[in-house]
Amino acid sequence: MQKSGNAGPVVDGDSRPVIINDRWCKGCDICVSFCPKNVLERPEGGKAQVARVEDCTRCGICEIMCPDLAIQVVPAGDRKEERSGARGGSVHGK
Amino acid sequence: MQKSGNAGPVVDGDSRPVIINDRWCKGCDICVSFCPKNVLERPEGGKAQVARVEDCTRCGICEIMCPDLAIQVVPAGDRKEERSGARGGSVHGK
Amino acid sequence: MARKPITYYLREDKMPHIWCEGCGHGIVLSAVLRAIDSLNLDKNNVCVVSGIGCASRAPGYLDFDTLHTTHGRALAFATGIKMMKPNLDVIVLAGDGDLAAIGGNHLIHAARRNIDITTICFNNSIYGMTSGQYSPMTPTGKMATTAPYGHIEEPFDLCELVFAAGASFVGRGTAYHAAPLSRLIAKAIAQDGFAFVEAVSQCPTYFGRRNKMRNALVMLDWQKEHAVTKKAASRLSPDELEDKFIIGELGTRARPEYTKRYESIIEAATKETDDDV
Amino acid sequence: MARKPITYYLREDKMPHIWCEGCGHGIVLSAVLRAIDSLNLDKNNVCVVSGIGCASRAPGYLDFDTLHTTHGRALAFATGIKMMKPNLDVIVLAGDGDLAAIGGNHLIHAARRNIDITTICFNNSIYGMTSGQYSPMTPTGKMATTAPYGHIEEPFDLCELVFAAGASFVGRGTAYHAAPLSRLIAKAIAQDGFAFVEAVSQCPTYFGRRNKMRNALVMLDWQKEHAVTKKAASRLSPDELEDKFIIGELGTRARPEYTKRYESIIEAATKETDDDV
Amino acid sequence: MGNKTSIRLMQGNEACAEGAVAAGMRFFAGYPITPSTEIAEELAFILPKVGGKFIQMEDEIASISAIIGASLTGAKSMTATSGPGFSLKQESIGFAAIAEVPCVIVNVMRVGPSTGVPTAPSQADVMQARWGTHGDHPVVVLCPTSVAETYTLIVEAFNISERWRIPVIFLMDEVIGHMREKVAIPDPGELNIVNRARPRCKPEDYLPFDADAGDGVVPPMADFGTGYRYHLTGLTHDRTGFPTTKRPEVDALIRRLDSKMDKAKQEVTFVDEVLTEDADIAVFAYGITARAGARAVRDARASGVSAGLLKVKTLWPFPEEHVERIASKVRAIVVPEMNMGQLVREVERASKGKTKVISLTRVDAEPISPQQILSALKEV
Amino acid sequence: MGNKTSIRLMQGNEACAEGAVAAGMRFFAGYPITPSTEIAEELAFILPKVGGKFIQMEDEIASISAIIGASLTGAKSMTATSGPGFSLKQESIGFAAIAEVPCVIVNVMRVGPSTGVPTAPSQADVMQARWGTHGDHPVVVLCPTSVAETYTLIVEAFNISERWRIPVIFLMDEVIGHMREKVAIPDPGELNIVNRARPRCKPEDYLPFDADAGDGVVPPMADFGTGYRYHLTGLTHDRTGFPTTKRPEVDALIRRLDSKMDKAKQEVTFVDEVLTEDADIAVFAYGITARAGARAVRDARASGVSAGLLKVKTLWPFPEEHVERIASKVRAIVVPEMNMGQLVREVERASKGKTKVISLTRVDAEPISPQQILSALKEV
Amino acid sequence: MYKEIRLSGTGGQGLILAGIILAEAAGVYDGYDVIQTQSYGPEARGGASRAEVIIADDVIDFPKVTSPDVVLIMSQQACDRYGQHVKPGGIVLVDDTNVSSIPSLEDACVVTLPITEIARHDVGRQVVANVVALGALVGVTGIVTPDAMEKAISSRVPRGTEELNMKAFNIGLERGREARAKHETP
Amino acid sequence: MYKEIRLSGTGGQGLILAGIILAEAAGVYDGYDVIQTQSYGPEARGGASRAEVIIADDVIDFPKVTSPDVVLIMSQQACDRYGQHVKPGGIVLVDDTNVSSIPSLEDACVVTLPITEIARHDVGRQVVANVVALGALVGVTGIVTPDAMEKAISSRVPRGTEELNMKAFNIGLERGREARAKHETP
Ligand SMILES: Cc1ncc(C[n+]2csc(CCOP(=O)(O)OP(=O)(O)O)c2C)c(N)n1
Ligand SMILES: Cc1ncc(C[n+]2csc(CCOP(=O)(O)OP(=O)(O)O)c2C)c(N)n1
Ligand code: SF4
Ligand code: SF4
Ligand code: SF4
Ligand code: SF4
Ligand code: SF4
Ligand code: SF4
Ligand SMILES: [Mg+2]
Ligand SMILES: [Mg+2]
Repeated sequence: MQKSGNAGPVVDGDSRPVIINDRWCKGCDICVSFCPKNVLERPEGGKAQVARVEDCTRCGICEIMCPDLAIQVVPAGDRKEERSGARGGSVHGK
Repeated sequence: MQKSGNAGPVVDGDSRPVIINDRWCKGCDICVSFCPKNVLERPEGGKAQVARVEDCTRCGICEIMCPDLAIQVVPAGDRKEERSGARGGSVHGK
Repeated sequence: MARKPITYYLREDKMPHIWCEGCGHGIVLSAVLRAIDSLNLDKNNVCVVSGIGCASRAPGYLDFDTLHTTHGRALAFATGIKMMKPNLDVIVLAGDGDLAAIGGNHLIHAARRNIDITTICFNNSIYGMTSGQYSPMTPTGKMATTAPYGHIEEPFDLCELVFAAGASFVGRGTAYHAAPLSRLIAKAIAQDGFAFVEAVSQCPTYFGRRNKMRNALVMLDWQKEHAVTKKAASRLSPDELEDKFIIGELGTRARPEYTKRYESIIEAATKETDDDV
Repeated sequence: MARKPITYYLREDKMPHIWCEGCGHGIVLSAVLRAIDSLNLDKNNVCVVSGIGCASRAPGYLDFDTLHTTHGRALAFATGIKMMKPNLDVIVLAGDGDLAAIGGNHLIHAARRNIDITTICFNNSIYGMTSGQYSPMTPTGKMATTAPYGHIEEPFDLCELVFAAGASFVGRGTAYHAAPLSRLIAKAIAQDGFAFVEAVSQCPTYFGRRNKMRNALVMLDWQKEHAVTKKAASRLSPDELEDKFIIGELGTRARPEYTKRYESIIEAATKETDDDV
Repeated sequence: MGNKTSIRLMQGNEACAEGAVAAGMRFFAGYPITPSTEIAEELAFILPKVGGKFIQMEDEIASISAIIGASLTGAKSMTATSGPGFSLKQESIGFAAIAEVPCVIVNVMRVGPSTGVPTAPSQADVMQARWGTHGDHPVVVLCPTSVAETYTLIVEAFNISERWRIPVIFLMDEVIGHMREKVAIPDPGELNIVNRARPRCKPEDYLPFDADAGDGVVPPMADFGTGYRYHLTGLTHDRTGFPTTKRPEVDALIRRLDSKMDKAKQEVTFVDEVLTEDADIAVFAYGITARAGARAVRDARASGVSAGLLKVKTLWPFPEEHVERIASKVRAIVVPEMNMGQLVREVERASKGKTKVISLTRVDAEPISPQQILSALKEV
Repeated sequence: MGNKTSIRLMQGNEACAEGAVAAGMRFFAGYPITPSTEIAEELAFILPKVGGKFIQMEDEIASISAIIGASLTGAKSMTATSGPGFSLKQESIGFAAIAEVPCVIVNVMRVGPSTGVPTAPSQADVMQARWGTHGDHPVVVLCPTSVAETYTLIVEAFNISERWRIPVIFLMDEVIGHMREKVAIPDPGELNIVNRARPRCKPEDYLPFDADAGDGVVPPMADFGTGYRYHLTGLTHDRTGFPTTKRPEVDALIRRLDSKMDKAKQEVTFVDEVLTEDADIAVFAYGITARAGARAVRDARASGVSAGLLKVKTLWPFPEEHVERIASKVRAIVVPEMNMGQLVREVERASKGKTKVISLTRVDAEPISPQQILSALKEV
Repeated sequence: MYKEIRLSGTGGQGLILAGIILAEAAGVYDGYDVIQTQSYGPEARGGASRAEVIIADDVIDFPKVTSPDVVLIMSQQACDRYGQHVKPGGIVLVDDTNVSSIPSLEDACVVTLPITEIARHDVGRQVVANVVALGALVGVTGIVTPDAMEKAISSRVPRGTEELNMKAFNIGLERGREARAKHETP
Repeated sequence: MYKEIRLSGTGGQGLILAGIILAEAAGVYDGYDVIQTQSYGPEARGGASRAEVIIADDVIDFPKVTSPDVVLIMSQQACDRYGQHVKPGGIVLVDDTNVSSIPSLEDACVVTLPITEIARHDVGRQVVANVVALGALVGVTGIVTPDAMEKAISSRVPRGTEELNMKAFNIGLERGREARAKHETP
């Protein structure tokens, strides 16, 4: 049976702050609507996409609100510091 | 099937204030112990008996405390008045 | 004393009852009957339903329509009866095991629906009928045949639970306080909606003997010593309250009753049909 | 963001999950995983148990020992597991129908025993899996397939009920308030004893559509508008509170935990045996 | 409702609900479960229109308990469920049997055991329907083969239940429950409706379990709340309804209950024999499988095999006379079932070695096809 | 316990409890019910002495659910009940069957249906034991005839349950449960104890429902909490344990489960044949009735009737080969049962018309007497 | 006559209702024997959706469609799954608004129409695509009478939407007839 | 040997325990085959109580007592119910402390002893009347060895009461033997 490995995130912390799993996304628009920086977009009938990468603050809201566990926000720099910052950020900021 | 009639108490209100149904009494001693006037008695291994009729105040405690529904306290005189009086009497008087 | 002698409500040919010498269930039953009498209910209009257990044998002695069901399900059976004959005074009499162990779910749901059924729990803190296993009401530390080393669970506060579930009325009494118990039950029956009374009873045979209370008198005494009214409780320190329980009316609220609410469905449904025509 | 990516806890090959577009259950599940992550639990030591329903499909996606039982009985299965392996972190994930309707009795008894199981109720106020019948959490007046004229029952206040039953910890959160929900769940897991979290979730497919909430966004908005913290609530008038519900940690108490208590039985029993020798 | 023509396109579950209402059913308590849920949903909608009542209870045990309670007030009552719920109802079905409370329990079968395949058809509860509760008990089990038959057979279910004071199990399979067919709705006047016998004596003379006051098997039954003030229990009881453990009384009660299965047998046995007169090979089938059987028999005849069909709508009491008679004149009886071979055991028993009995099973969550039966017929 | 001699006077229920502990049972969850309660009471006392655990749950459904949960951690687990509780457990028994979780369910039979006569003996749950839950499912049913046999047979119940990953029903009647007899307690070393096969592969290679990793029928089973991190469901599932509705996979699962009954048959069939070699009339009996049968056979022989006894301890899978073989050489098989005739149906089926099958029934809450059987033997 | 019709697409397209309407038209108003079935299962939520109708002069024994005479395809997923299963000589009606790779069948007639597009633009509401499809299906196959269809539609669609649906049906019917004519006169 | 023994009285007299002790003595310590049964049912609570023991050299097939060889009667109710049921030539031992109307039997030997009285006065505790009765029964019948009885008693009575019970047994045994002697030498 497939078991997840024990490795950390496989992605590079700096290049892509938000990764959307296309295969899991069902296109509910929640991330699009909750992103405080209007980073995300979704074409009619399609999957969510990162449209304005540069505006992303890595606040993590999209990740925790995605009902399909399809989004991963990658902490930048020292992950520990970043994380606590992200955690501190309010999800009600919108 | 036997159905109870609609008649009131069949006993004469004045002559016997406390009637104990011998067939139902299991001899638990509760009435004896709870009677505030020490009216009742129970011979070892036997059923409860009215020993000192004259002391009975018809307070009704023995009736409401009998687990075998074996005691009937008959109100004297005007039953309505008597009843409310009896009701008012505290069962914790002992 | 009741307006009518208690025998008026009994199936006398079925007496004496099967309960043991000194069993508190008889005292509670007698309180129920005095409550019914005080409300002047019509015998033909009262329906008493029970589950399985010593307490649940009560209906067999009562001269009403009576139903002795399966273990724990009395309230579900009673719900069907009440739904189809909302005018009946439906009363459930059952034990702590029946109502709070296997029947716990029906108890909280009947309370939530607020269906007009009065439930009296004969709480002897033990399974009497099956000879002394612990129940959800057995106090921590007590002995039972299935707790040979002392019981490690804590009992429910049943009144709190049933009120939290939505009941209109909850209260607690004891066999010792038989007269107030009867008044409490009368209030419960009079309440429109789900009403619950926990009647603390004694099982000398299986609870008492195993727990150093040698007979009913000792157990009644225990009730006297440990029950306090709300008012009395307010004067006691937490330490003093530690091993006490509160008796009296413990919760009342006004909420629409279920079968009455159902009338609005029938109205809506028949109106729609009329509209169709 | 979690220390480990959420995928670390998923059986990725089983994804995407079966839940509908916008279903709140996914948000709640994600909150559960972040809570687990924040506590640094060992994957091999976590056991997730569910009943039957949409919510109860959750364990299938989680890379722990997972058990998908019969409808309503998750807590009873979980009790057996916890009894024989008290060191496992046992978590029950299930729906409002599963836990509060058919499973209501197991819920209150697990709470009473105070066994160290964390229960998360995915409350979407409806039976999602069976396509939209009312549940014990459906608000009065709402539409459901079995309430075509509007629902006439009142829902439980589940946290109140479970706390009244004896739980060590109860709290409520919503999918909208996902971050605090996750913290609440972490607290619940950390609590030694029975802990219960009601997670208000949305079922756009069967609750939303039938009740004029056309999608998940509208429903999340409803959660935002109707949930208030205890502190906020204390500043509102009863009228303003009328259609609100309270979120946050709603009850905590310290009580001995069941499996730990059982150790005392083993001690007493083995001591007795030793004495025999 | 609402449609004025008397020919309607109906789903099996809908026909079950509406047929029950036509039979006079006025109380339904249930708990949702696929694939029976539409019955509850339909009744939530239509019952209040005729002054009846619907309630969704907290579980299946509560549901059956509630309908037994309601039946005691005189209301014809029903619940509907599927496998897992049917298992849960078993204890209270036994109560209805011993306390002789009329009620109808619908089980729309799905694949089991346990949760199995909730949305797929099966016929694996037919033995459970007979033997599911503990103790000796009587029960009648009916099983329709079409939507139209569902409508009329559920009426019979109520008639039998009322007539014999017996729980009647109405088994459907998911295919019948969910498919839509034409139903010619009988005029209300056309339907034969049976109501329970009520006591004609005065309350003080009423012995609620005195069968002699009835037909010798079924005692008349008073409605709660009408002054008869009687007692009902799940304990063994005497004629007065009160508990007894006296040997002859216990014996008399259990045997009288059991005798209902025999006494009622003829009246409650619905078996269609199709082309059996000259058949030298027979198919014994029920539910949706009987439809495949019908097609297979037709196709077999077309290809020169003299096949016939026992289309069985009463599974219990098992129609052993039919089987025995057929067994003594055919080369083989083919028994297709959507299970591992359940009722075939009864066919084997009833045929007493007189013919070959061939079990055809299918348990992959799909109905048995006409082809499968046809090949079996050709192979014999 | 406490008694040093290895010969002890024990009650049937006590032997059941102690035998189970000897078999390695370490978790018991139950709910009191006459006449099984002594099993729970005894275990509440002795289990913690051996580090095991006892819990009284809120009802019977919770009890069986808890033991299934406990079994998943690797603990041999048991529950005990009587008719009404056994009815309630049916749904979860089906779960144990489809999820293949070893566990033993004891039912000390009393008179039913419903509450019936709680304190009196009966054998009316033998069909329910096989068919009580919905859907096709495998289950083994054992039934001891003495207190000593109770002790050893419950050990076999655990062995079978562990070996075949199957729920085993242990049926006792009230007479066996409550009477006391001498039991020679086997030395712990003497007992043959079987434990479930556990996976030997690495966690990442574990396919929890891959029977080929075992003996082709029974997949090895990992304990929860040991790093295998697998999924278990009551839905039909594939070899990985995850839900499937694919036809071939559903079919394979249901048929594999069912095949346990066949595959295990020889190993789990316990039938004593007493004086059957030269018998021209046989008694087929189980439980306490087999004791009456033994006496009747002895008395019959004494009066010149060549009777023999099939003393049947495995009720399911039904020992049809034994019956068929006997049927072909005796004039009649007499089947005494404390019910309205349940297992006699299987005897009829298995004898295929080769001999006369005579059903003796008794349902007055008393055991069948040797005399009743003897007269039947003499009458044939 | 013994015709098997399969309507396939995704959940939410209203194909079950379409199947019911078709069956009701054939059975109740045109007097045929009729059976309608549908897919249940995980697909019922979101994934593929399927309704089947059998229409016959004579009593229909077995309700399962084995080799359909007419197949309606309203989504690519449905196309991939059911596009190849049609009786030799049968008709496949494809909504090419949603289906990009149209099956090419040797032995069956494939008719493509932009059904959803028609609903959106010609009728004005995408939700009635199912009824447009019914119109087209009847137009192409003539399997039931338009009159029966109209009665069935008005008895089954939500109150207040009768007119919209009638419009959808008639536009679909028209387009279906045209398509048939085109096919018949090659 | 094949002996059936019935012990009867009321609930609370400890007759079930007496039956167990007797059976254990015969089975475990004297090496016979043995079966002990008892009455359950409503009687178990308060009313009549009954324990039965069968003792045999050979394997005992059927556990029910049908015609007892020895009957112990400790209450009037038990006397009324079981007093007449004894095998011809059997022994009926009656506690005349509790039984006023002693049955007169043609074909059996009736032995009366004030068992409860003996327990109360000679032993000093009424609760051990059951063990006095066992002593008497063994004294009268010799059905098991006193040695086996003593072992069984000490293994079955509550800890701390061994001595009291041994005293009760021995006094009962003595009185039983005396009574037998009286009967044997008329
Ligand atoms: C389904 C089922 N489970 C268990 C029992 C056994 N049983 C009968 S009464 C009872 C408990 C009685 O306790 P309680 O309700 O407290 O009543 P009491 O006898 O103490 O008055 C039990 C467990 C049963 N009859 N049915
Ligand atoms: C014994 C039993 N009864 C009924 C069902 C049918 N059923 C499956 S899930 C469910 C309710 C699901 O509701 P909930 O627990 O709220 O979960 P949701 O789907 O809303 O997440 C029901 C009634 C069942 N599987 N088993
Ligand atoms: S929230 Fe998740 S599922 Fe929804 S659109 Fe965004 S990525 Fe897709
Ligand atoms: S991390 Fe925050 S800012 Fe970046 S896309 Fe997500 S919600 Fe928007
Ligand atoms: S209280 Fe009742 S039962 Fe007890 S001794 Fe008095 S009369 Fe008898
Ligand atoms: S009525 Fe009162 S005073 Fe009279 S006997 Fe009873 S308790 Fe005593
Ligand atoms: S056992 Fe206990 S509860 Fe039952 S009747 Fe006796 S004293 Fe009452
Ligand atoms: S039906 Fe409702 S609860 Fe179930 S997955 Fe869909 S949205 Fe979620
Ligand atoms: Mg109790
Ligand atoms: Mg829900």
